[in-house]
Amino acid sequence: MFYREAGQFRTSYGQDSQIFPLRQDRFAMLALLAVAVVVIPYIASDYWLRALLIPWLIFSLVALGQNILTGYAGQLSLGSAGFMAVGAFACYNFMLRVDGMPFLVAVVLSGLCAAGVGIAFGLPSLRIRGLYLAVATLAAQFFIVWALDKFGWFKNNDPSGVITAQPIVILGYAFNTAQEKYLIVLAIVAGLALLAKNMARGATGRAWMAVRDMDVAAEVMGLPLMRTKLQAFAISSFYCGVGGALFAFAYLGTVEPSAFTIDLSFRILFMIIIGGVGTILGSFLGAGFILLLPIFLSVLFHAVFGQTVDASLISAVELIVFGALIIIFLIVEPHGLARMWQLTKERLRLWPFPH
Amino acid sequence: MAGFQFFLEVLVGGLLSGVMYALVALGFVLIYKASGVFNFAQGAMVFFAALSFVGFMELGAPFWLALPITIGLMALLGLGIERFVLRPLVNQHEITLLMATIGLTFVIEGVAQLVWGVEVRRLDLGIKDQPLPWLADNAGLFISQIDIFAAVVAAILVATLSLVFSRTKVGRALRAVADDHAAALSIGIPLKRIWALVWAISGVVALVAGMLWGARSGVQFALVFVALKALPVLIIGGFTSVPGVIVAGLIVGAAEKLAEVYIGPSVGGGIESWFPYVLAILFLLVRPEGLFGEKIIRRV
Amino acid sequence: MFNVGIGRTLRGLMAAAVVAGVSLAPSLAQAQAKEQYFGIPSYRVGAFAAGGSGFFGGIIDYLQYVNMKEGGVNGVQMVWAECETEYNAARGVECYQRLLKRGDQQMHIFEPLATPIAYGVLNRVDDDKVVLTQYGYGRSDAADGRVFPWVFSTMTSYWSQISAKLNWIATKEGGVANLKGKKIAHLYLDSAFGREPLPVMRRLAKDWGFELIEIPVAAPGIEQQAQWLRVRQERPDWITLWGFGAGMNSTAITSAARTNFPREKMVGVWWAGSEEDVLPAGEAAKGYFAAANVPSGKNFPLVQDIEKVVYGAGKGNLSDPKRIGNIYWNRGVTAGIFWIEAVRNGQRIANKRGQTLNGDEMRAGFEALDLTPARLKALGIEGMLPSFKLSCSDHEGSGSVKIIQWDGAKWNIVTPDWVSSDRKMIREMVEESAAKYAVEQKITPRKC
Amino acid sequence: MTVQLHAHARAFPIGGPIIEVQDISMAFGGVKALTKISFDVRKHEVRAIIGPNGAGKSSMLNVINGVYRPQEGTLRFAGEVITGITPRRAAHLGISRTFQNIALFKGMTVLDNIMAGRNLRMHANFLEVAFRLPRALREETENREAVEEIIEFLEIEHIRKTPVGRLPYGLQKRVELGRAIAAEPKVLLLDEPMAGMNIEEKQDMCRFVLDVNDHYGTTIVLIEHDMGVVMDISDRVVVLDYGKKIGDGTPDEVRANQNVIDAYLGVAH
Repeated sequence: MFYREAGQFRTSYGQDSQIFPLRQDRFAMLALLAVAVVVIPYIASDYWLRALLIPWLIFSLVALGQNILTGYAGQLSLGSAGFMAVGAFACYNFMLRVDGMPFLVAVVLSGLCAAGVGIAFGLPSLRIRGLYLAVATLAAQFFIVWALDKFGWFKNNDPSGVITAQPIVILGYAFNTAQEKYLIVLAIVAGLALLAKNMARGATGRAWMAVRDMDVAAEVMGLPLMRTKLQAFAISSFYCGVGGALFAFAYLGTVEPSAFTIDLSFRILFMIIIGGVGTILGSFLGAGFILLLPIFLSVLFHAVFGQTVDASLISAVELIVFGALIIIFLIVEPHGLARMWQLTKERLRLWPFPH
Repeated sequence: MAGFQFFLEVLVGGLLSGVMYALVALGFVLIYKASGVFNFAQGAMVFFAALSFVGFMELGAPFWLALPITIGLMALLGLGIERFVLRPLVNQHEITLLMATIGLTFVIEGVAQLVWGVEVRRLDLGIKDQPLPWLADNAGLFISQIDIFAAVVAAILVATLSLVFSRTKVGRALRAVADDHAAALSIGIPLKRIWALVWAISGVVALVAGMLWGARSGVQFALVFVALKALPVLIIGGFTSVPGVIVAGLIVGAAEKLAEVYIGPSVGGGIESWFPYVLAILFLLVRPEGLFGEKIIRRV
Repeated sequence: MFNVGIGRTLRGLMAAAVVAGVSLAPSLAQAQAKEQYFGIPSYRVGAFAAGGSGFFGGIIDYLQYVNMKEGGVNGVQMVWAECETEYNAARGVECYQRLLKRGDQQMHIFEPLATPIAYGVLNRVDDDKVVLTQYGYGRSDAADGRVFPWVFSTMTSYWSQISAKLNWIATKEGGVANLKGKKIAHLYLDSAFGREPLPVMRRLAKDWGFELIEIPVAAPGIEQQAQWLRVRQERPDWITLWGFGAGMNSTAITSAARTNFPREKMVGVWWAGSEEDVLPAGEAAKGYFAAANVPSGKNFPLVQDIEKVVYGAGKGNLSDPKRIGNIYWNRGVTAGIFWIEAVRNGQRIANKRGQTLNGDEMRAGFEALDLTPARLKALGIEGMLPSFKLSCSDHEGSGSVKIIQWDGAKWNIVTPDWVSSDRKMIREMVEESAAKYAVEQKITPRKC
Repeated sequence: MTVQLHAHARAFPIGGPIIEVQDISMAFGGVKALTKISFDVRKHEVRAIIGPNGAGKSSMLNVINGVYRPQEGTLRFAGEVITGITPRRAAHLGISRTFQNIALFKGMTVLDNIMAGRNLRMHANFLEVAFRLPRALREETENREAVEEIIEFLEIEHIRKTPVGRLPYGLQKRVELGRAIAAEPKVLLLDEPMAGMNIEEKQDMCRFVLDVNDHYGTTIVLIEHDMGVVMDISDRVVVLDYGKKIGDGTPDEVRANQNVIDAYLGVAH
């Protein structure tokens, strides 16, 4: 009975174009943020922060990037992990080679590097579409990893060919503990998510979707196809790049290029498909699903069978169940978790009165 | 060794690897042609097929028995996938379908390792993976017997498939389906039956590819990665053309070997991982629909 | 099809239920007893599962053995929890965090047998007081305990291995002098792992005057036509194969056969020297050499005793007992030995006999690792491990390998004595590299 | 059907030519689609292009806004030669259009579709939009107001927030018209705006078209099959047949034109 929009009238177009037109939604969102900032750092264990929440936020950001490109602008890409790699290694080198480089600046710069690379690999999209484009973007995936792996300079010629992220210091304050890292990640992700939401519901997003839905018509209306597509590639890659930088600095700490495999790219694409194509919320839900489900299964099975069952058996079953759940999910709700959430809300609005 | 002769050997070697890629790509094409699904699970199917085959032989089944059993198994797998994964997803967006097949990959990999274990096995087809003596002695060319064998098998496979498509009733139906699902339905072609059939066939194709790859580099998980080798072949050949993938396979094989041998050393080598994809992009910029793919006509 | 899988699962689970009923009984009885907890980040699915299941199986079997044979270490029972990493950095980190604490118990040793995972946790272990062991992989410069207090490259690093391997090749050629003008090709997986030995090789190529040819193989390496054409072109005298995963290794060997390159001139890294790596190659693998940090085989008293005690009681971890005594499993057993020896030392040093150790005590125990010939004999592993001693500054210890050769059915040891590396040169390189790392990471090396 | 044609004096009296088509010819492969077509469109008038199927009507429109590029002939807009411009350039010049088979952005709401129609009037770049800087906000609100006017004018307030994909055909046509006029074009090209509509829908659409012409003085070039409609609402009519011009003039003149009767009307009725 509490989820009602009755009595809430939008009196100006400004109000109507708010992110959350419904008061309840606004409150819910603020409450959620408050919890995320104030409560979680204190109640969550190191395990939760380091192993679940931080990677979840980071991958939500990357999924967001993928969603901008694939969900909104309709360009199917499989290069996300590659762009993450660019971000990670760019950030490392900025911190390494520019002394006194502020961390946040380095992060932004590495995002820009990724954006540049993204534009380069986005060029084929001007001529290729659909699955062909998807396979073509694999070139980015493989080439980037190869190049980072091959040329020692990117890794400061570390004999083991890995980079070790420098400590995160902002305005003289070092972010060392899991809590601190979590908060910095949360801040960056929340900020970028807000920007993404603004673009998505603004003129920028309309241009993307126009190109996605009917590019000829879009052009006839004066929309620059090329610029819009490349812009989508750039922004998407920027998000992936920042995600990659955080992946290296706030999550793993030490990474090698081969950490950004094609498998990762696929999982990122999974995140938006499962979460909901062309929705901001979906990126978060999807990232959670794809990242946490296998962990949940593994914890569950080990809790149930412990050391009594051949662990190889458990691992195999985990894999099977994971794949099966994805398939079942795609069959049940091809529009993703975001749609499910939306439908539940619709029902809540009418509850308890059936229409 | 003489420059040209070496070049020749690189070329031939490349072409023969190309055949191996094409064999894997073939499975993709069949399914995409018939049902518009880009079946990423093909790689896993190759792995599963080979593994099951040696598995049955380990259980004591002789070659002549293990083969039909595995064929049946793969056909069944194909039918199962069509029935329980893709039919419920019919008319979904191509990305959704692609994703479903990737999910399928996990399932198949899991089942394979659950049923047959993770041990690496070897598969002996009785053909030596050694250079043809007389070629080596006379021409100084080192061409492995198994590569020749693979090429022959591939040729036979393609020939049979094209015969099936062009001569038989089913084949004509399939072509109709490939051209236009709705139309095919309207003239009373049993779409579902055709799909099921194609999935079964692609399962068998996977088995053939799996056995040849398995004989070369052992039956093991790494076989799932052969799918990656097939992707550039697919874009160049076009998702819908059987002759396309064969030609494209040869192109990719030859090109990547030549590149690795002649360009590779100057940039530190290992460029095989991405070179085919770059090649594919260049190709697409010229022919967005691939070598033999149907031209995409888009009207205002 | 799926039914087969499910069927097998069900049967597995039913069997498990029965086993559970049996095995729970004793563990309940010892609930009061002191326990030392270990976290085991294994990988039992995916491309490297064959190795993973063997190695971690070996560790678990040895822990089990210690519990059953002598009731643990001075009465302290070994207990452990397992977690599937799929050889994947992110999953590995999650496992590390998950395994780190269990109830009030703490994990003090982490052995992922995966370079990416080791790197993923490298800068966490200091805070968590976890000993990160890299059994024959990972950063070679971790051997410098002053810069890497919590990381161990026990007992032989990649750099030592390649050095030892080249020493052996030199002796085969009748002395270093004879290597002058010879060609040695390094056929490696095109990754950090594959390039790791190159610094050493380049240096020795200069010092000894042989020509080094570097031939990278793109992952996953199940197709090496181009690389072997280069081999044909260059006609090297020796090939050092630096591959990982049965896919690449067996393909390299079969490709050698395809190009008529003598297998007796190929020496593999130990990740290319297990049964899984050569079996798929069949006949082609006959005569192929590999370096081994631990040789395979059952003719070690300990191995036979484990088979008797643990597998005899049906508590073995390998689903297929035929794999007892193969390379990966033996490696696992010896890894387990390091752990247990560390526990013994720790209890002695901290004189907490019969009590659970904390992180610092465990590290102290590990740094006090001293496998004298006598001790090796006592453990029943003479010839399975080299005799070596760790210290605060030396986290590597041995730096020597055995060369083994595949006869088509099994690995045979061709160097009864351990082939040692150029310890001095390697140590110099280690300290140099570690110092660079220390500067980059603003670490002040501890005094030893 | 009857529609009051310009009952009152026109707010925007018909002026000089704004579009001049001169000897335009083009062919696809060997097939001639248009041969030496010449006609002009005057400011503020409603100009119809009629003709049997395959007469080249759509091709003509596509030439005018640059979707097709003619092999021969010249095209003038407000006196300036614009032969072979790009569609985008055409849009910037103020040429807007609808399509024979609806080309709406199916995934977007009615509101967003029409908003998208005004993209040329929104200059904020993506950063301004992302950070909601004043210009972006101002443009959003201003244009939103204009769009709401159009929505009201087309009587589609109730479906404002509905994704167009879910709308019935007739309404979609209406939304597409809305998107086209949202750009406040000088010239509006309508490709069979009433195809496949029932009588009422057609009447509505006629009204909208005429109102657009009246209120905004938009010059309208429309292709239509329904002779009744054409004759009722258009000031002048061009008749094409097999890519050739066979008639040009006021509805009455065209009705009287023998070629037209033979080639077209005779067939039609």
